[in-house]
Amino acid sequence: MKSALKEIAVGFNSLITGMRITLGQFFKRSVTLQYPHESLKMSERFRGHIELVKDPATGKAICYACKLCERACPSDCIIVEGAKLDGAKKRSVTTYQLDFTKCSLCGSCVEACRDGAIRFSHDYNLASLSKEEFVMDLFKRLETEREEEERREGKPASAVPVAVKPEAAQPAAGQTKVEVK
Amino acid sequence: MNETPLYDRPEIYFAAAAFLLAVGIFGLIRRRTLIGMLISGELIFSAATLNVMAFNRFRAPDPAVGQIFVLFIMGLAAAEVGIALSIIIAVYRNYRSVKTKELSELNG
Amino acid sequence: MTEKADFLTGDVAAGQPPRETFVLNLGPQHPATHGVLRVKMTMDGEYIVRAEPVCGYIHRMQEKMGENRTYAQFLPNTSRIDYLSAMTYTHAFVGAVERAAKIPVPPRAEYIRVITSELNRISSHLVWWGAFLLDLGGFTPLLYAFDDREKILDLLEAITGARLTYCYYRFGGLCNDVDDSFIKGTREFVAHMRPRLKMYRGLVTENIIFRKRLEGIGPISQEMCRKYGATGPVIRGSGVSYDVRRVEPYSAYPEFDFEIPTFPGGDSMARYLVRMEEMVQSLRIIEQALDKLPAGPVMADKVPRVLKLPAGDYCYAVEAARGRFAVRIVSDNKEIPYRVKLRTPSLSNLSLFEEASKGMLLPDALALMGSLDLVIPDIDR
Amino acid sequence: MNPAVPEIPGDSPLKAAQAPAEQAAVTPAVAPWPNPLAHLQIPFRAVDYEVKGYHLEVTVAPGEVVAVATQLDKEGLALDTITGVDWMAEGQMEVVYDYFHLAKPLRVVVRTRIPRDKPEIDTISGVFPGANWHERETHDFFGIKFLGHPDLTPFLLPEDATYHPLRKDFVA
Amino acid sequence: MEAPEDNSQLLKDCSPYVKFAKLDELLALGRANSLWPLTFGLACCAIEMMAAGASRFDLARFGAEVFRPSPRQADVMIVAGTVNKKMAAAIKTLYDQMPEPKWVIAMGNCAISGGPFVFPGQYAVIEGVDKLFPVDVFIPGCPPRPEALIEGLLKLEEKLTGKRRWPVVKPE
Amino acid sequence: MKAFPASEIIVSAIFILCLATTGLGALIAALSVRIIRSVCGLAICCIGLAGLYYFLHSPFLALMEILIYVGAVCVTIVFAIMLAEPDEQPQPDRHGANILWGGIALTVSVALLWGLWRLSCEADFTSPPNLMTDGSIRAIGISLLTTYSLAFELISLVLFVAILGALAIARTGRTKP
Amino acid sequence: MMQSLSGFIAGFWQFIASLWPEPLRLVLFLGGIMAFVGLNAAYLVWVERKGAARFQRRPGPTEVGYAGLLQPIADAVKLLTKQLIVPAGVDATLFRAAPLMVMAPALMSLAVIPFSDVLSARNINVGLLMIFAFGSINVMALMLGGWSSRNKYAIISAARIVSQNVAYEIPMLLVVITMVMVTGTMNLSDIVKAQAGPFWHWNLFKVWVNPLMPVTFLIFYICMLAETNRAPFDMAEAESELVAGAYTEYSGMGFGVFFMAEYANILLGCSLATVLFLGGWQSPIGIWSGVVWFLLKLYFLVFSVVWIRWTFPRTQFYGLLNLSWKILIPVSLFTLILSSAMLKLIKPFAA
Repeated sequence: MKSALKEIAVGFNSLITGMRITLGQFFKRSVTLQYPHESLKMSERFRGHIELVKDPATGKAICYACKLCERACPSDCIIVEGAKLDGAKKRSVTTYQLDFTKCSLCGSCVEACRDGAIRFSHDYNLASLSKEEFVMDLFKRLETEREEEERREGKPASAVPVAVKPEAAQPAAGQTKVEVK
Repeated sequence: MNETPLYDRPEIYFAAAAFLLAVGIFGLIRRRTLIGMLISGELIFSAATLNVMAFNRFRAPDPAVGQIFVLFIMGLAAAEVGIALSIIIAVYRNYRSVKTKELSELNG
Repeated sequence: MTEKADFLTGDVAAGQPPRETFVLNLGPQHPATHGVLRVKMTMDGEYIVRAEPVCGYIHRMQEKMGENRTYAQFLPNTSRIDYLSAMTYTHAFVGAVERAAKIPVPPRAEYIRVITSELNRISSHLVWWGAFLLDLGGFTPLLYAFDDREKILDLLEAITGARLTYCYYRFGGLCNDVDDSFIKGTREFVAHMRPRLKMYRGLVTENIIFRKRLEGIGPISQEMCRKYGATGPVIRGSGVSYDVRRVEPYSAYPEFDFEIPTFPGGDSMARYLVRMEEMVQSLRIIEQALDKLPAGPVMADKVPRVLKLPAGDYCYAVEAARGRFAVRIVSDNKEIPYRVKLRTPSLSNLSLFEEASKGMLLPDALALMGSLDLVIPDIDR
Repeated sequence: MNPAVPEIPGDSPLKAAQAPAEQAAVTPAVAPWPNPLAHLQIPFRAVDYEVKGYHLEVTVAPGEVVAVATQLDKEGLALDTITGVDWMAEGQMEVVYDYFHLAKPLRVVVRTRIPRDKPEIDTISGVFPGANWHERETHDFFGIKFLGHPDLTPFLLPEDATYHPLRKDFVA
Repeated sequence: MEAPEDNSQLLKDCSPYVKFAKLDELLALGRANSLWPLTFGLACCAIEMMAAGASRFDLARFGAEVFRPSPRQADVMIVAGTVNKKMAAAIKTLYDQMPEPKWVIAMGNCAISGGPFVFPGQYAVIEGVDKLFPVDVFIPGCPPRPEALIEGLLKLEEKLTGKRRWPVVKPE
Repeated sequence: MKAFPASEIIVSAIFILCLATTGLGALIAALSVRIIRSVCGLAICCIGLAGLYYFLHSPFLALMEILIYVGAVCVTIVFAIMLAEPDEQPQPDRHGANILWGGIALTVSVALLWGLWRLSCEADFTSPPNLMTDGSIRAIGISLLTTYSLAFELISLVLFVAILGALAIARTGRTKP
Repeated sequence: MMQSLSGFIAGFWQFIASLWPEPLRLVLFLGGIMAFVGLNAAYLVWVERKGAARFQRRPGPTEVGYAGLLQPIADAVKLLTKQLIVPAGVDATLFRAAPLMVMAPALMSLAVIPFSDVLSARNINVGLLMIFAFGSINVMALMLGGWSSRNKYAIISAARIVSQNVAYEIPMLLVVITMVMVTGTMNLSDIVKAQAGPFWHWNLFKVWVNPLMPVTFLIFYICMLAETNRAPFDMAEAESELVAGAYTEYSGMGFGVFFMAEYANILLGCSLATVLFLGGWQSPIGIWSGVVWFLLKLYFLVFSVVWIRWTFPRTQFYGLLNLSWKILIPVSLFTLILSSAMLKLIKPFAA
């Protein structure tokens, strides 16, 4: 009897404790990120779908279609075509098709690229009514982006700063040393 | 309106009770599952209580006696239902059926 | 606390075969199965006569893909076997390849692996904690757990770029080094998490309703664990202090001081307590690793671009959040493995469910299932 | 009746709660060689753990797996996993049994080879009930028949599956 | 709820004075703002789906936090994860059990096209749930961030009501 | 019901509704093929009866009727149906037998009705004053604890024994898996 | 202010009552009750969602109308236009009737709740009994809904509902009998009137009548939670065990009505608790009593119900039955006997 009473008391007390805790949380500020009204800045290393990097000098893609990324991709979602344009020293990319719906965002392609010609975009909130939208030609995307920028600013795209240094997404070879006490 | 209103006429209640009784008897005979018979039995009980209440109201307008009787009948009915259903479930457990036709072991 | 259902069952003639049974198909879509497990339950009222898990509803050919892809290409798959503790799973695969190819891993990389693995273990346990409470009908703890988990995810996302499927380890090290903000953030997280765990204790662990639902429910004996190969918190909740980090030490774990929490009860409560205590221990490990974190590179110098493992078979086991995860690679000295076998803890842990759940009430069995902490793709692969 | 609120993580009762027998079972990191299975009649071969990831291995005849399993069971080992490897070129199937010890750093690999065109082997699910699912899965993937297994219906594959995807000659 | 403008010429004339809220649009508004998802997680994406419902991202703001475990009460099925052939029949049944009007969101690359689990000679994975039933919104990613799921819901609302009530977030 | 023009009609209409409910419920209870509907019929019948009781100046009993019959008896029966599922198959048409038995039932009840009718007609009855909410509950309570205390105790004993008996009977044969 | 307001309402009502005879007043009040229940049920859902969100540190519905205030309307619109699926093989009549049968008793019962001195649809002598009588129909309806769904989860759930309701009806009735003894009437208005005066005159604090009065209130509260199938006793809709319990097969408005009925029942339960224990419309300081106080107390109780739901896990089913049979029934019996003894002792002094 006594132990039963004690159990009831302890149990009741535990219930009160629980309710006190939730009430405490009730009056705290909410932790919610009001997404469409405010948004996070993605971290530097955030892995969205890949995109081509512009050469700050020419405004064109760095990529010269060596197809290393294509080979590295585990899910066969990259198709790269390149051609040697007239008067150019190197080959340059003409099609860079990414089937993002197959991608596993593993980063093999970015690591395989020796020239830092591709990087992860920060498109973290893609959604669409059709899935064809995600089979994208990154080369065309880059070109239209460049054209638009030129049209908007009325000056060559070379002035547009490239936010991310190619090294940022490089494999561990060139990382910064962190000193720890 | 000098005429006695409908709801103050005992014969209406008696007729209703008789109707309930008729339906109850018919059901009791025609139903072929134990639960169905039980329900019909409840109808007969109801007929009885309605009669008692009507008599209480019109014949002996004592506020208590008839009502207490009905209360007792209800109590009995509840007890009866409890017992009957437990028996039915026990029967079902043993025979996998509550149909009277199939429960004919004692028929020999 | 072994008296259960005494009101309902009372004096029951035991041993007779049940006669009134019906089959209840739990799943593949059912809130309690955390995904797509199907349990074919033969029930007698609310008592379970036989509960037979039916798996394969999310079989994703992981092992077949292992035979189709190079080692580097298979690496991202490992994060998707048990997506809740992706780090440890990648660790096992990377470890197996490193063991076979004799790639030395720099100590800093090993330390960071330990830190990230333990962070991942905490986040996994947090999800389990929340989902388990959800199974028991408490919704709020789930959101508190996710709240804390978001903090871990933010840390891990900053260094790996992904929230769930990290793919952070590489053969010979890591793909990125961590920076100061990560170290600072992790320290803050450890400081934040300790009082939170205390709060969880007040909110849930001591709660009488919760205790009544777990104490004495679903006992699993040591012997049963051994016979079924159950590992992780399940076996530790039965009083066996088996932990791969101790028994087959790997990575930098031997250098840390931590306890293997065991509880002898074998019931759901014991498994619950083991996991709660494991979070505390993980915090300890993280703190030590942060203190001792050496400088240096995080990638081995000479990692061949094209990996070919010498012929033979290689194993590597890690302690994932759910128990022992082992990778077995059979190589025939080609770029592509000949066979990759993934020994997942959830499969073994679930396999004892059929025996352990016999005669239990449905809600108790679901509490037992929740306490096993299943991740279905981990079973189906 | 357990009235109050003991055994909360983080409190001292944790240590008291540990069974003393298991306390001793926590072993140091170094393997307690010599081989605890040395007295077995089966010739186990020690291998370098650092290279292979296991300590002992043995290749037995297909008929001996149950005996080995029984012996290992007596020694207190647990079944890790069962799997197959399809050596198509040699016309053989290899069945691999992994065991681990609950307290000692001891992993044992038992292999056996069976002909590929008649892949049949005795089940060990009588010894280790946990082998049930592993064997079912192996049957799924390789079509290896485990004789005496209670229920070899497809486990991971659809109920009506007749193919064995991890065979090297499998085409979808 | 403001009344949407009408296009027909007659109505346009009096539109400055009278606002016509057509029943259909009211219904669409109601439906779009009360999308109850089915509690149905398959794999990795399901965890992100839970995260989207949790405090940090809070689907509740759009009235979509009422995860119903029974398909009968759900409006939108979020297919979060890989669908394989064994599951396909079950998921089809679930879809059929949902009352009209119903919508489907394919969350994650697996649900859209089989994702990383598609390779030549694969035997288990359905290459996109749109092969099983019509899909309204696709959310790519592996797994997508919770924001992407919210974005997907907003897209669905946009599809229903024909206009977007929320700002468009440009990722930076 | 104060001076309200149509009050008499409205009240009569409600009364007829109660009568109809009772009759309909009884018919459903006795005639429907599915046993679950019979129970519903019984419940409906009881609700109608409760209305009749109300007209018989006993709101207390009316509510007790609902409480006991709908809340206890019908629920128990439905519960029993769940445990032992006795759906009757539609029987082959046996119209003749139905008419026969229906006739017998009708005869019996008509005879009874006639008897009651005579009984009530022979005695002169006075319409008592309208006491809708009289102190009948108090009166019932007092009578129960004084005049009828023995019966009250007996009925409680009967109920108690019935519960015990029901438990004992229903438990036999119950097996634990 | 409050006094004048309630005075105004009272005057208004007297005016109306003098103009309109009884039956029309009744009809009017029933309409009012329906509107009250409808509005409350809709916005209690909103309160629940907002409250849950606050307990979990998130904002809850915000985007649909100001602070999500249009959310219930959106839900209602959606549910109303949703396809009503009657699964094959179910008893369609019963399947359709069950939601209505759940809703109707709650509406009827609210008719006898005195919101204030004059604000009560029907002030009958056996009001308390009426609430319980109609409350019992509720069980029947839920059970029929579960049974007619022809779904195993629903049937298990229906069985649970019955055991649960039967188990908790007993302590609840015992507690109510205690209260009837203390106040000496089954008329809800009179019960409130018996608690006139400052808050220590409320039944909850009448410890000189029964030292265990707070415990009695607690028992009543627990039983109320259990009878309304609310967490932690929500066996009817044990989501993680029985999918959606008795409602599993209901779609569209069928489900919506169940949903509303749940809140209507909470409203009824909390109103009853207010009337029986918290002095109904009586103000805690003895003056300015009025409908406002009733609503304040009512919504405080409703909030506590929400609070409990979002704090605790679900109880185990046999734990729930054990709680009733082993703890609540003995204790409530004890309080019944205790208060009758105390009343016998006190009466001579009081008189």
